[in-house]
Amino acid sequence: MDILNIDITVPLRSFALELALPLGTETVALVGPSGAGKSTVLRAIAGLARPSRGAITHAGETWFSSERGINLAPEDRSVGLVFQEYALFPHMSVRRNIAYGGTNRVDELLERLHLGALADARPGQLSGGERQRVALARALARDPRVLLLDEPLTALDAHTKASVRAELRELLREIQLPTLLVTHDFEDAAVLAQQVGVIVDGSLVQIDTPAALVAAPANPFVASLTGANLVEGNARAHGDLTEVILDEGTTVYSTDSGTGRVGIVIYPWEITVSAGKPDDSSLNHVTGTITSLVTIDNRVRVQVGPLTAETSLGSAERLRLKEGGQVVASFKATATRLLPLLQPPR
Amino acid sequence: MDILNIDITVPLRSFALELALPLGTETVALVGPSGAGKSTVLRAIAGLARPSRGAITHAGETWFSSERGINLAPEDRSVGLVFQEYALFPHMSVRRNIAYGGTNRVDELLERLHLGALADARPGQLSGGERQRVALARALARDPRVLLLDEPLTALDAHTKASVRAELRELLREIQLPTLLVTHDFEDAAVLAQQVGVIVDGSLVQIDTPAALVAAPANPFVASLTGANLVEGNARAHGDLTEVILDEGTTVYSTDSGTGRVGIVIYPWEITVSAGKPDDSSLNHVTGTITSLVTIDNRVRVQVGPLTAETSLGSAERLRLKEGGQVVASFKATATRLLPLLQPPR
Amino acid sequence: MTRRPLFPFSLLVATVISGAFLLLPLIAIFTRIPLSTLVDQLGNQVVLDALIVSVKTTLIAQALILLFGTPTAYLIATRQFRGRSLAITLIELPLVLPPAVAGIGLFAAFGRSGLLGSTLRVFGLELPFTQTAVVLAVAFVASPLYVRQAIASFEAVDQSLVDASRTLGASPARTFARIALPLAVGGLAAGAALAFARGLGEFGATIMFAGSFQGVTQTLPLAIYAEFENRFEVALAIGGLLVVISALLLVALKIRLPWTSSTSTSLFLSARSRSS
Amino acid sequence: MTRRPLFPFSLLVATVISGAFLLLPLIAIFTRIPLSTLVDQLGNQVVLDALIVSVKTTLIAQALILLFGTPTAYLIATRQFRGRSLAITLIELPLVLPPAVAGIGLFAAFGRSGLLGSTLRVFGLELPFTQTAVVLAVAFVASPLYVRQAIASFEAVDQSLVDASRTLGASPARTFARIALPLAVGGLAAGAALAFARGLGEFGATIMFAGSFQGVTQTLPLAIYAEFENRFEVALAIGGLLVVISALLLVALKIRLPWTSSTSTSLFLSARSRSS
Amino acid sequence: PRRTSAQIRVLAAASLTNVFPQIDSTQKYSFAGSDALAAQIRLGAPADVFASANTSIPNALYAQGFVEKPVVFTTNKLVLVVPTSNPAGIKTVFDLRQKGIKLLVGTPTVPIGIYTRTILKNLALTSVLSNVVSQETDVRQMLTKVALNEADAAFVYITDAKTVDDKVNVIRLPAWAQPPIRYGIAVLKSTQNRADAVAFINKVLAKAGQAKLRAAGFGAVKNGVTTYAGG
Ligand SMILES: Nc1ncnc2c1ncn2[C@@H]1O[C@H](COP(=O)(O)OP(=O)(O)OP(=O)(O)O)[C@@H](O)[C@H]1O
Ligand SMILES: Nc1ncnc2c1ncn2[C@@H]1O[C@H](COP(=O)(O)OP(=O)(O)OP(=O)(O)O)[C@@H](O)[C@H]1O
Ligand SMILES: [Mg+2]
Ligand SMILES: [Mg+2]
Repeated sequence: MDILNIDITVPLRSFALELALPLGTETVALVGPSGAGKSTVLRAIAGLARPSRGAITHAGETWFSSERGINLAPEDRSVGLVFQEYALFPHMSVRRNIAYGGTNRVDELLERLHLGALADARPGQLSGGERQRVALARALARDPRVLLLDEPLTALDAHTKASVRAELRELLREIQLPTLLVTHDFEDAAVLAQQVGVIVDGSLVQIDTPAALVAAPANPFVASLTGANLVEGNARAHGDLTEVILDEGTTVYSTDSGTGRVGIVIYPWEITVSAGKPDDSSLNHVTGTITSLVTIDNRVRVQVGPLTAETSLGSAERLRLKEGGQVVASFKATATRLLPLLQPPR
Repeated sequence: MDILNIDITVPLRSFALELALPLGTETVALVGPSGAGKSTVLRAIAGLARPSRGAITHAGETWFSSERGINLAPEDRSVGLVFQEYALFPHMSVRRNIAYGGTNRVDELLERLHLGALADARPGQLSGGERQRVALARALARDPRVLLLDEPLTALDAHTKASVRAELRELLREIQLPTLLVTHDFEDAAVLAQQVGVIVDGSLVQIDTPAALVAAPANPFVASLTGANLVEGNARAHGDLTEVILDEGTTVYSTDSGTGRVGIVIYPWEITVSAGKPDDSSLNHVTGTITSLVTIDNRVRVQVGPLTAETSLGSAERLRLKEGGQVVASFKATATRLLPLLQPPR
Repeated sequence: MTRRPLFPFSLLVATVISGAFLLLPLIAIFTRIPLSTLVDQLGNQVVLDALIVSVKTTLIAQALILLFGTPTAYLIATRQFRGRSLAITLIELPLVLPPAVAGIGLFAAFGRSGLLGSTLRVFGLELPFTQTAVVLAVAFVASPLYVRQAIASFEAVDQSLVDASRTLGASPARTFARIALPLAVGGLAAGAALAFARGLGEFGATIMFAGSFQGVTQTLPLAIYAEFENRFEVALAIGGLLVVISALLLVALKIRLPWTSSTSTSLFLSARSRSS
Repeated sequence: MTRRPLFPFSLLVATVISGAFLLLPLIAIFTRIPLSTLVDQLGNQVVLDALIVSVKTTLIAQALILLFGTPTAYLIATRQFRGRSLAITLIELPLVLPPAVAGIGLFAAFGRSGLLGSTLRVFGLELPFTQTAVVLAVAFVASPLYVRQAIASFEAVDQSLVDASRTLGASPARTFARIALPLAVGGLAAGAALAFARGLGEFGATIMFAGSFQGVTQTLPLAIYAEFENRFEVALAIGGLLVVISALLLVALKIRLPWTSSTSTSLFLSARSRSS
Repeated sequence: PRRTSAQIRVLAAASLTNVFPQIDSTQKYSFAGSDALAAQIRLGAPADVFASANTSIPNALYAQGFVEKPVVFTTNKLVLVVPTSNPAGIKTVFDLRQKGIKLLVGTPTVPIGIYTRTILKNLALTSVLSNVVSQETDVRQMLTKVALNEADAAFVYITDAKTVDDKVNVIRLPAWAQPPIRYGIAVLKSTQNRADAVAFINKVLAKAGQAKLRAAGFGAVKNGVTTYAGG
């Protein structure tokens, strides 16, 4: 059941943000390039930016309606907004920051977010992760009916990010509120949200589960966000398959249909690297020298021509991969997704 | 052969930075928690922070020496420093920004870093990746003999980061300069640097190749940085092995030796998840319910009790893993590294 | 190698020259005042009267400047409107008026036959030659200095903190009182110090609009003028007293509230960006 | 619901009151001046002479203020030293001096029997009653306003840009000229506008230290005083002229350099990041 | 029967600063330049009595209907003052003819300036005006500058000169050359306390008042009135 209904147009500097999004008690992540309008969505819902058209309703109550001339002030909408840089009040202690939103649940929230020991500290004395928790506690102290999180993890160190993310995931699951979460990072979106909406230049280009986005990226931005290789070429029908001549010369086949200029999307983990043409069902083979070889965790990323392949540390050692060596990168026609190139990829 | 020799003490607010580091024509990454003193190292080399003790010499030339009372001004040391937020001059065009460092190679650098089309733009009009390239070009225009990069990738969007990182890797390889690169992110360090130095509270706690850091993290911070599970327990000898009773009750075994309070480091990809006790060589088994299940790329991260395990999407589907289900997480005694707990882990 | 220190050296030279130029006259005045004369002034009835008038009117003027100038500055700082830059210029304009002309302007506006004269008379108010007139004269010449600085300080308050306050359920009034005001307080105090200094030294507009009635409108600067007729040293001594009092008050105003030191840099920085 | 608009309403009320208070006297002056008298003044030799003296001395004073005040402000803004806050207070102190006392201070420092009198005489310099004296008097009363604002503007320049300049091989002097100065220019211009306005209206210290001699030391404010007795309207008209000229100059100063608007965001961002 | 009198506001020329309170200490005085006081009166300042250092200002105000008919209540004399150190070695007014003297005079627009020019004309010394370094509007400013030894000489009223006679030497000027310097006093048309204002003026005109003025260096009015008629 949808609790929050958003259907708005917000004019921005060089384009307009247009968004229609119904939201139940789930977490929807908004991802997209810088300047796409993600923060603007949150600001419009919170009442900090005024749409030129449309309506925002929450459980039957109208927060904004251009037709009926309604525009509730931010303090009259029950939203908890966590700002990207947290926007903690520097002149107040942690406790007073939280109490600013509402005094009823301060102690409960201090405890729940493990802030008890820090209650009297000033924000300037806190680490990034602690600040993030204070910002969250403050937003929750208001007893909001909608939670809006603007890049809550961006300001964190890489080594604290994972644990804060896990805590946040727990919390979001517990509080059961309609939640919109803006992030630059697909991994964050995948961990925290049930649905991921992709906003590019003010438009929602795709919204789906994280897995579905990976399985079928609707546009080049989504593809590169999810970590895919993106190369370009010219497509034409070839029996049941589509034949694509890559710009660099190689011909590959895809089970997707398409003609003319297309983008080809292949995920690194769907590319096998071998010394010669392998004896498997892969239809596509790109031969080239290894230009780079990087170990990350227990995996090795191998750059072969325009493609990045990913292989396990074990097989990389077995194949004695090394930079400058000649290898074949193979991938199936089913793993070769085609995208129309409406706009030049960024 | 070492070109840049650093051996300095810089007093900071709550501790002193102490560093001795010889550097050849290679890239060394400095990683560490926020406030550890990483930027201070770069600032000291560039002449922007004054060490209280020690010396910095470059190919026989002394840049700083507390003994000999030498302290060259920043403009007299030949370093190219790329600032975290790039510090581009907002009132100058891209071309004039680059020419500020030196006018000889401006056109060559514009071309080499694909900035030709942007030569007349102001920094305010550039995307993060473009700014990063301008900052790099400006630093190189000075014909520096040492390159210092302070978190060059942090300000970038997740979806542009990978490609910018790859470009930077190419560039660093080409220019063959002693390079120090500060980052929060172990993956960036692994991709860009031959050696990774870990600085905690002003001290270099470990310096080694990325793979060696993963294989033998010297302290809890390094372990969590490289993505390991870190749990605590009490160890005592048990024949050839060490027996560790985890705080949560389970007993595990390690081939490392140790007694008393220890940290136990296990990488997610070294933990296998199965429905019952597996029939393999794993000595350690932790039974628990799945509290979280997240798909990232083609891998699934499974949280079982205190441990995060990583498994392939295929096997997760095969095992029909779902949240709340009972599973056994198994890992070998050789994959169970022990760390002394000198300081409480952060 | 010899050329390098030229720049810091010339900075230092310029600073020494500026400092000497600004301080020498102050120091020189004190060399002319016998210390005993200075101390004696505290027992001089004219001086005591003038001191009381000065302190009273300057404090009231300061209160009015804060009371009306602060909301004015907040409005101008937080609203975008056409002619905003013109509005700021108009606020600066009173500074340019020679003091006597300012006094005439006050007369022409608030005097008996001034623009508002008949309106004020309806309320039984006659302002010229009253202590109220001193207050108005001081407020008129001093408030531009405060308002201008206050605008800059409010502009410097991080907008996201204001937004955060609103989304946390605080009304604009509460946001102003609990967020904008405490965060701008350092800059406001600096502006108030400038205005206070200017107000305490105010002479020309006061003598014109308020006259120089001992015990009523004769402030310290007016008493100095009156004493020139009498005893030259006494006049100078009162001047010295004024400088000492002001210096003490300015230093006292500089003692910032505890948290402002940590935020002062950021206030400054963000101030620039918006103003430029 | 009826209580909500109270706050914006009271802001508006306060602003209207402040605005009216500051502008009414200005407007009232103009209502007293027959337009023809105002225009006629441009043909009055006394006024023309005074205008030339005013413009000349104010411009020279302004040039000196910029020349010495800018490095002074840069030094104070970029160096941390003990007593820094005291130094800023000392710079503000001349504002508090009643004009006649300021004039006496200038005599006591730079007059022929002043502290530096004999030194200056060695160089054949006798300052009182010369155009140089006007320049010094104007500089003395106006420079605190500029220097104070300039300190704030230089403090606001992102330190990392200054550091970047140095690591790119630029000397401190080049860094100042190419980076700090262009980036602070908006704030410097605002400070210069304040100082300029104050200097143009300066009366008390000038008439004391420089006297009033038509064509040499008689500035517009001094001409206004000379005309009070005879022709009140003429005096007012000169005042009106002064206001119009200053308003035009202030508005002209507000026209900012082209890039400053585009840099605002990036400055803002880097500013924030430093503060957090 | 005497009614209780209200305090009145007296706007008086700065040179009267010391003497008026001696004549009547119960009133409220504001002392400033006569021209500034005139400006205040023209602008409708709420006051009762105006005492000017000349007669032309009160006469002009009378003609414009701001004050009642003024009467002369005292006179003054011009003197030359030089610093006690007297660096230019001025002994008599004729020494002003030396080149390079720093001489201060009032501007031709204020009474002191007019009187100074008259006396110089009478003495056939108008050439000394080439030594003028500043034309001042305020007698006290001139005195201050001479007292500070920053100017070599200035023409001022004898009454002002007396107040700083420890800092300046007073050089008297020939009586025959003195222009008539008469002080006018009048009741403001707008006064609410005409009776008290008239009473104050009468006090100034009365014997005791005149004695105080003479003690301060002012001159007696020949054939002067002793009661104020106004009108
Ligand atoms: N008040 C405004 N009026 C007009 N345009 C604006 C306004 N505020 C921001 N913009 C523009 O709207 C666009 C969207 O801004 P927004 O902050 O929503 O982007 P975002 O997706 O959150 O970006 P980021 O990831 O960098 O935070 C940007 O191009 C910005 O320049
Ligand atoms: N000028 C200074 N004097 C004394 N202490 C300083 C100074 N500048 C920074 N510090 C302190 O030194 C420590 C190290 O700062 P530094 O900027 O080198 O850290 P960092 O490792 O680069 O952190 P981050 O990852 O957040 O950039 C911090 O605790 C900081 O507070
Ligand atoms: Mg955003
Ligand atoms: Mg750093």
